[in-house]
Amino acid sequence: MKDVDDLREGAVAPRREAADTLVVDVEGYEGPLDVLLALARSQKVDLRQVSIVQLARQYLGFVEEARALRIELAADYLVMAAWLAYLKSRLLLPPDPCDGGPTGDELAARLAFQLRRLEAMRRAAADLGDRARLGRERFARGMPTVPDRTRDVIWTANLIDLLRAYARTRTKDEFRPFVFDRRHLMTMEEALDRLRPMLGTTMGWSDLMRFLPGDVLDDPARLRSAVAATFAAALELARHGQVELEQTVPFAPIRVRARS
Amino acid sequence: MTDADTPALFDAPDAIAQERMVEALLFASAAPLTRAEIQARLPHGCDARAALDALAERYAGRGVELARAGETWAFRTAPDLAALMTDHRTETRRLSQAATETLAIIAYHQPVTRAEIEEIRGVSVSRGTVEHLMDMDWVKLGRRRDTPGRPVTFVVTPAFLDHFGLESLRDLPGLKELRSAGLLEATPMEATTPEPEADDLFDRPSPEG
Amino acid sequence: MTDADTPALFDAPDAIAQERMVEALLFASAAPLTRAEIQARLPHGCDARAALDALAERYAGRGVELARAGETWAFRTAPDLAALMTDHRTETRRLSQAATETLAIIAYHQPVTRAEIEEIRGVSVSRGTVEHLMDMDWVKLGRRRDTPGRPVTFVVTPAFLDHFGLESLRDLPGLKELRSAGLLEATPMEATTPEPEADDLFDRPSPEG
Repeated sequence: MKDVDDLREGAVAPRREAADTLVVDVEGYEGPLDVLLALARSQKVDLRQVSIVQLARQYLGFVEEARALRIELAADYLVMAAWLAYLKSRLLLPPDPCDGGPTGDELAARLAFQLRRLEAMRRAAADLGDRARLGRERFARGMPTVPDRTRDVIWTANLIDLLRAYARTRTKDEFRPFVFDRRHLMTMEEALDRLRPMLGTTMGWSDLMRFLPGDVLDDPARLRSAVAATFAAALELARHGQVELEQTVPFAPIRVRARS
Repeated sequence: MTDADTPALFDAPDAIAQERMVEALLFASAAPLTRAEIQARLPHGCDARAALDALAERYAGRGVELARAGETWAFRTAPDLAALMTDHRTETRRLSQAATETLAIIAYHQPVTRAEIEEIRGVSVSRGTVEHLMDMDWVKLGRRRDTPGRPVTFVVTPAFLDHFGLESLRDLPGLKELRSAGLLEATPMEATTPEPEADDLFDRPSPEG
Repeated sequence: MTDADTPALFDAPDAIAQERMVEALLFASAAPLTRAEIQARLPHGCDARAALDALAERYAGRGVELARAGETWAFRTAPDLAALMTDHRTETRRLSQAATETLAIIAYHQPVTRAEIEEIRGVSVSRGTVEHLMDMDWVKLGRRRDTPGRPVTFVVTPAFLDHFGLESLRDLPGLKELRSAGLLEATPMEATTPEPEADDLFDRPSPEG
């Protein structure tokens, strides 16, 4: 640790003198810890050897004087005063074996640490300020060149894009929207309408295929639809108990007869 | 040093120190400086002219040069590095659907005329599309067709093969292969990507850049 | 097909040329550039790191020096020429004692929370102080602390290093002494307290050295 005298400089110096003479000027201090640090310096010892008991006494004297001068002290100054009074008594009295908390020595060490740490940061701040600073001792380029902005566009496509594109162009003609084509279609309703009257006139078993309309046989698409519709119609009639269906083996002709 | 006989109050800095000073002054200055201005800023006994000469020599051929313009001096970056001073950004964009289709048709049918491309695509090909493909060096002019009007034909370039990783155009899969690869199922694609306008040349940049 | 066996389309420029390029780029810029930014501006195949190292060596001791701040690089006038540069000084508003202390605490203790700054200074940090430091681009937010409330932390920036002429946080004045004295800890050092990891943003040991 450097000599306390060169810890602060310039504007800070009058405050140190103020502390030495215990002239109370709360305005100049940044809180109770700052006051304590100033008081600790007045002990003119290395902060590691500072007497916390003496420090507490000094601080309490500082607060007393402020009160005598009717200076409004912020609450944290008073809190610190109360805490230091407590710490002083802990340090002076023999330790209470029943008390599990930190000892007075530990609390004092903690306070001494805080003071040293604050002082170290003050010195670090001063050291930083003393460095060759940009714009004060070191300088940047006076005539920076503003870069021109250019933009390059790289176009990409991959092979799959290309193939898809080609596939798309080549299939455009084949593609047409799906339209339900009713020309070739026989609905189940049509088949039912056809089956019902015919069954009424027929007795006994007959091949279901005999009931197909005659004009479908030479049109495969229409035939397929008519077969499906007639079969579905027969199933529907069977479900309603109007006909019976039979098929002897798989793929054998399906036969139908009306139920009486 | 400068004046050996006349004892100066302070010795002038040596030549290297003077050069350093001029270097720093010129670097940090917001405007070019005249020799007189430099001289005025140097400590007593310095020789701005000698320092400037030494500095110019030191920077000759470097990325930064000491340039004289009339009576003023300034550092400037070497003229041959001008291209480096531009903030160059590259952006990758996907080729538009129209351009890709046109490219594909040229690749599959080359040499192909514009009219043939339009016949296959079923839409007119905007002038910009083929030109863009030629700009990219993926398409070039082939021989004129020996038909009335002698229309120009288009063929793909080696750069095209390179980009698409093809040894030759024979490597392009035929329609049958495209179909078996599922690439001829036009419907899902039609559903997801609407056909762009003919003059909508390029797709917006793809999100991955 | 084209350049399967030829190694590269263009050879990278030689080391001298690369150094010139980096020199020009940095010289032209008032703001520091990161190595990555420089690398991105160089032609393909260049090695920004090697060029920076060569350049730093070339400029060592000159009136203008290549200064490193964290991962950024910039040319700056040599600090010993400060007296010469008085005309350049920009009158910057003096930082208040509170701001300077706060800055020092952030630099030496980073990442540090507002509560920790207050604990060290013994007073509450007025809202404007940290914001002012952030406005100056000397302080920025670090990661949130993994403690209840997940408080934000503050760290210093490369601009801080640049301003104070520090290559990295390791160069903070007196850092080693403060650390060995235990004054960078949250509590008085105990015999068993392990040395904390240097938790700084800028000088993570890079694998390349």
